[in-house]
Amino acid sequence: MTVDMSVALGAMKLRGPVLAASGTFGYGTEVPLLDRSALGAMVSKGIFLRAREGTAPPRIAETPSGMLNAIGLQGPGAEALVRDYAPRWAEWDFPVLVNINGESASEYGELTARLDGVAGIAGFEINISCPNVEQGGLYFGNDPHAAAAVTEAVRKRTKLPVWVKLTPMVGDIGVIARAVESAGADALCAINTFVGMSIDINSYGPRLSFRTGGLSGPAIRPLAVHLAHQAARAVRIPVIGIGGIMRADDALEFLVAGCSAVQVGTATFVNPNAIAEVHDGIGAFLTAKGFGSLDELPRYLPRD
Amino acid sequence: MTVDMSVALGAMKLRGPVLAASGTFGYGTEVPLLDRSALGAMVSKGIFLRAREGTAPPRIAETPSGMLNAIGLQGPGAEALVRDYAPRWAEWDFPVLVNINGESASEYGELTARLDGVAGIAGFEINISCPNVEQGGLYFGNDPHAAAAVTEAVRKRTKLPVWVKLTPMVGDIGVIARAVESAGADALCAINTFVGMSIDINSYGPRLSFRTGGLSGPAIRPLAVHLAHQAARAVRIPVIGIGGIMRADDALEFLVAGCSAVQVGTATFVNPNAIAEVHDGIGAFLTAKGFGSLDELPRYLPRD
Amino acid sequence: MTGKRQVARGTFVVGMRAPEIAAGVRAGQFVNLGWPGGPLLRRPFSVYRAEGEHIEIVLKVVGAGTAQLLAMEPGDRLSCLGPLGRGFDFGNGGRQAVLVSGGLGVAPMLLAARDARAAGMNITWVHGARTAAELCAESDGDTVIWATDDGSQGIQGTAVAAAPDADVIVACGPNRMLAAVAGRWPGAQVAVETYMGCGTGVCLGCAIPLQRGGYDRACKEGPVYRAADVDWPALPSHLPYAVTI
Amino acid sequence: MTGKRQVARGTFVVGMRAPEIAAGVRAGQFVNLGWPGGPLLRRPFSVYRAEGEHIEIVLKVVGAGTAQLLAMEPGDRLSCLGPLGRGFDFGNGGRQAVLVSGGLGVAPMLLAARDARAAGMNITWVHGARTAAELCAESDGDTVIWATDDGSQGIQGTAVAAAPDADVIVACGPNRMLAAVAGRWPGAQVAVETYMGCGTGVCLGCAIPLQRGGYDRACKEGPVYRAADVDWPALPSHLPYAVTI
Ligand SMILES: Cc1cc2nc3c(=O)[nH]c(=O)nc-3n(C[C@H](O)[C@H](O)[C@H](O)COP(=O)(O)OP(=O)(O)OC[C@H]3O[C@@H](n4cnc5c(N)ncnc54)[C@H](O)[C@@H]3O)c2cc1C
Ligand SMILES: Cc1cc2nc3c(=O)[nH]c(=O)nc-3n(C[C@H](O)[C@H](O)[C@H](O)COP(=O)(O)OP(=O)(O)OC[C@H]3O[C@@H](n4cnc5c(N)ncnc54)[C@H](O)[C@@H]3O)c2cc1C
Ligand SMILES: Cc1cc2nc3c(=O)[nH]c(=O)nc-3n(C[C@H](O)[C@H](O)[C@H](O)COP(=O)(O)O)c2cc1C
Ligand SMILES: Cc1cc2nc3c(=O)[nH]c(=O)nc-3n(C[C@H](O)[C@H](O)[C@H](O)COP(=O)(O)O)c2cc1C
Ligand code: FES
Ligand code: FES
Repeated sequence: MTVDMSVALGAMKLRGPVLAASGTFGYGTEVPLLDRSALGAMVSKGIFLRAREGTAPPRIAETPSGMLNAIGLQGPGAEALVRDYAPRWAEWDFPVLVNINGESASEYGELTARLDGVAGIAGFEINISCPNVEQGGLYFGNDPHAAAAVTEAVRKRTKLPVWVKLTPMVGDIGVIARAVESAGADALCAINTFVGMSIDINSYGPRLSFRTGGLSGPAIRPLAVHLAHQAARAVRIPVIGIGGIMRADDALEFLVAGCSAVQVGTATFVNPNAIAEVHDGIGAFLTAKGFGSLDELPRYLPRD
Repeated sequence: MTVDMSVALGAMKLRGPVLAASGTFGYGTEVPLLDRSALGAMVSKGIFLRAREGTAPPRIAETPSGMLNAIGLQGPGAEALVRDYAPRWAEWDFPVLVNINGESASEYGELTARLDGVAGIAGFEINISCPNVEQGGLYFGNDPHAAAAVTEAVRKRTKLPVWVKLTPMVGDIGVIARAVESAGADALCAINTFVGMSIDINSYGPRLSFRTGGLSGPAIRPLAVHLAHQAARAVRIPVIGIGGIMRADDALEFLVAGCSAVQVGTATFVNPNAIAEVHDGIGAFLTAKGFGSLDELPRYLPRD
Repeated sequence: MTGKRQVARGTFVVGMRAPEIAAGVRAGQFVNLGWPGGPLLRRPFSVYRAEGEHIEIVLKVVGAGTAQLLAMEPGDRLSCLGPLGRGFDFGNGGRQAVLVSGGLGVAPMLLAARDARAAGMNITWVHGARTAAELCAESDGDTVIWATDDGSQGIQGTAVAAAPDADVIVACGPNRMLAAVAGRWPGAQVAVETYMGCGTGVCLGCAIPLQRGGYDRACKEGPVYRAADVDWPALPSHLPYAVTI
Repeated sequence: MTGKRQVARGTFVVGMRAPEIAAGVRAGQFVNLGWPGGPLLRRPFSVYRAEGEHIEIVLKVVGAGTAQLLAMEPGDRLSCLGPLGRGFDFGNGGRQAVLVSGGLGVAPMLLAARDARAAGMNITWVHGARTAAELCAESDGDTVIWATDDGSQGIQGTAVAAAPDADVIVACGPNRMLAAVAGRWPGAQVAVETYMGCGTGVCLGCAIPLQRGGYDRACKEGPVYRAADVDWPALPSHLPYAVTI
């Protein structure tokens, strides 16, 4: 008996609910023999309009059940992306979305315009965890007006699916979620990493050259499940859960908590085949419970 | 060679920098044979003016390197505290602060007035992670005006030290830190637990009866170090670091990051002697580095 | 850890050296175990036997922590906190004690037999399981009654149904079974299971809902309660086990 | 894991069965190891030896992960990802290869000797350590030179100072030592150490600052670099190890 694992995220149909998270799967081309047949979709490494060097090492530090990273959005810029990667994506049998970044709403818009219509690019995931340079370095992600402005700027430039990836560093995620829903987002991704810091007590300073980094991995899972659940309760568009998913049971927590799909990040570092194993494990769980499709999974989503 | 581990938190002198965190050391009387000689101070379980039953079980759930709790501030109320516990605290050779809670600024004030001057009570730690019932259940902790109002209400009723315990569930902890500093806090405690959720995928719902709980333990340490550091950079009053401290090295991360002292919580559940071991380990570290006192430890506290 | 042996399908007895606990433990009390590389929180286990400097616990694998424990070898080190909680009380005497246990509920019964005997009582040992293979055959009673759900050994039915009346009833098993005990013998002493954060009374995580309202701490006022004092419908009867890493 | 032996004070060689890696590995490549109950991220180790279906790594305990690895017993299972990275290149030939290693930097050198010999080269093995006790005595060269900081064995001084010039220089050791290599032989091939998140090129965590600006991935473009290509002052020379739980 096979289970129907397909998912509809608005107009976008995915063959499965397990996606590769931005920044943890590169451009999809790095690991040569990887089995990608279970991949629902891939979100590529975050990109800016122009090439960026990224931060100086050390860029990562391990913490209890987690890791901090400060990569600084190293990337080749839009031109190289279009030239070097998009043509390969166009050959693949799953959609690739580009994680887009900018220092102002108009920069996000410009980047979208450059990428829209390029074969191989199936949609956009807006990363609003960037500092808003126009507003003095405040984050887009915790200001509903700024978050909505970025979403609109992107929405205006493309008819492709636009997802907005929320930051957890907010007082009330529901406010941001509703703001970007109103601004035209097709789906929300919850969540990006939490800002954290690790101190080297022997050198009396931060371990990371950037001082702070984003915390990912199992440590954040209970926080991520809560935030994804809060986002799902706040909006009508689909929510994609992210944070600390290592195996199928973890993904099922997000799905039961009201998410339509999930993204797997750090787990891929530990196990390049993590996505396939999570996908298969969800299938096995549904089968064991007697469900014929993912849609039948009961969701815990009180609307109050 | 002995190291001077004493700490001055404003007018309050402590014999050591390692304190017992509220809700994790009960009223200090539960574990009969415990060695309390290393304790800098104790913060008692959070209390309301009136007795509270707390939440239904299950109240706790374990997560990777962490635990969720939803105790619901079960407690006997101010009268029983004064009658049953304060007299015992008065005999101890370290200060006991009471973690105070309320549903409105005036309730906090009333509770302070009831406890101020009672022998055995050396000060107050204001828990602003409570919902502000007067303002429709929003949290005091992520509204600078509400947080300041509570601090003022307490400040007006006592000359004893007033600490404010910050919640991490905020967009910018510096804003809240400065607001409560201006309102008269003597020290800040950073941080309380993060809101999280854990799903039982077999019953398709939350593990905790309260649905969400507060995440504590090593999982949150990098987040807590960052927030305590941010708070310490924002204010001039001392900051007490809290979150995931299991051993001396962890406490030293907070101290290097700019904290004057630390509180140990969940570690005590695992090891009732954790506080003494953290205290001794800090002493051993300072000795190994050739420092004669905790004051000599280099701090990483850029003020920009 | 000093030894490990199987006593029923999926059920093991694990021995460890713990002189102070062995000397002081009473039936119904528990120890809270931690070990290097183990889960964050300790895991509570009733003391099964205490002899000389050694204690034993009964172990059943239900999740990651118990699986790690079972995988340990004699010679490996455990951190053992206890004895914790309030045990069974045989002080008020009576002539006849009935010890009723279901499944893992057998854990405190060897010590209960010891303490009841010390109080001069005659003991009836009633132990039930789903099927003969899961029945722990170790027993200590003047009368011994077996019960299995499928009738594969002893009386067919539950241990509660199989047990006679007596002055003193002590019981341990799934919370559902203990609710049945409360129905039949409101004055019985029952040892309940909850999640525990600390085991020492400081976290309030082990709340047991009481008939008179409010909550008690299973680790401090319990884990042994007068059956009628517990608000059984409000106590989760099923504890979902699962910490994944 | 198939075996474990000590080769110098604090330095061990650990064997494991890994047929595909053993068949394909080149000198300077590494494997990324994970194990049940281990830290979240894998730990990278150069391949020391490859024979039949087995590989060996050199292991020094610096933190929690390496301590766990050393505590493992033959028969325990490891997950081994590899071979990863770009190894030393002996393709452009030359007659004389000098292999310079300091401390743990000895790890890729046995394979380097194998590959250089296969390319028809004559090999000088230069290995240094702080003191004789820490010197790994296993070597493979037509000429072998030892160096110790304290002169307790071989030449007193660093391996770099003790090494002769040659067509092909390959070096491995602390980043500080490799910076000295770059000063003396800009064209040398050096294998560098960094923190790694994935080892497979997807996380960008293993950034190596380049002389021409920007960063490379140690796990993909590296860990072997032309010495002059690395921006040594920008590369952390000291990696603080510490994950506490
Ligand atoms: C007083 C008392 C006595 C017990 N005696 C025995 C005994 O003699 N033999 C035996 O096999 N089992 C006994 N248990 C149950 C045993 O503690 C659990 O099986 C064990 O904690 C499960 O851990 P795990 O890591 O395998 O499961 P996990 O899936 O990892 O457990 C998940 C989480 O729940 C907590 N938890 C789960 N179940 C319990 C529980 N029942 N009590 C407290 N915390 C729990 C764990 O601490 C952890 O936080 C007893 C429990 C209590 C409260
Ligand atoms: C290409 C390469 C080859 C190596 N070859 C060897 C070898 O042959 N023999 C040997 O003993 N050691 C080798 N190392 C170093 C070895 O990987 C570290 O000693 C080990 O990762 C430390 O782990 P730990 O848990 O003991 O320390 P921890 O204190 O737990 O490490 C803390 C954190 O830093 C990371 N980390 C620490 N050091 C390193 C490091 N050097 N490289 C990557 N990540 C690190 C860990 O992944 C973890 O995130 C090599 C490293 C690299 C990059
Ligand atoms: C090394 C690394 C790089 C990342 N880069 C990006 C990025 O470029 N854009 C983005 O939106 N998120 C990025 N993320 C965040 C992940 O996509 C994901 O939201 C986060 O890691 C939480 O999921 P996880 O716990 O499964 O890793 C990155 C995460 C890691 C660990
Ligand atoms: C079971 C439990 C109960 C707690 N009760 C309180 C409380 O009553 N008041 C309060 O301010 N913080 C309370 N806390 C939060 C702790 O004081 C501390 O801020 C938090 O646990 C983080 O520290 P830790 O990681 O060392 O535990 C509680 C924490 C736990 C785990
Ligand atoms: S387990 Fe902590 S109070 Fe009982
Ligand atoms: S370690 Fe991840 S890219 Fe190199």
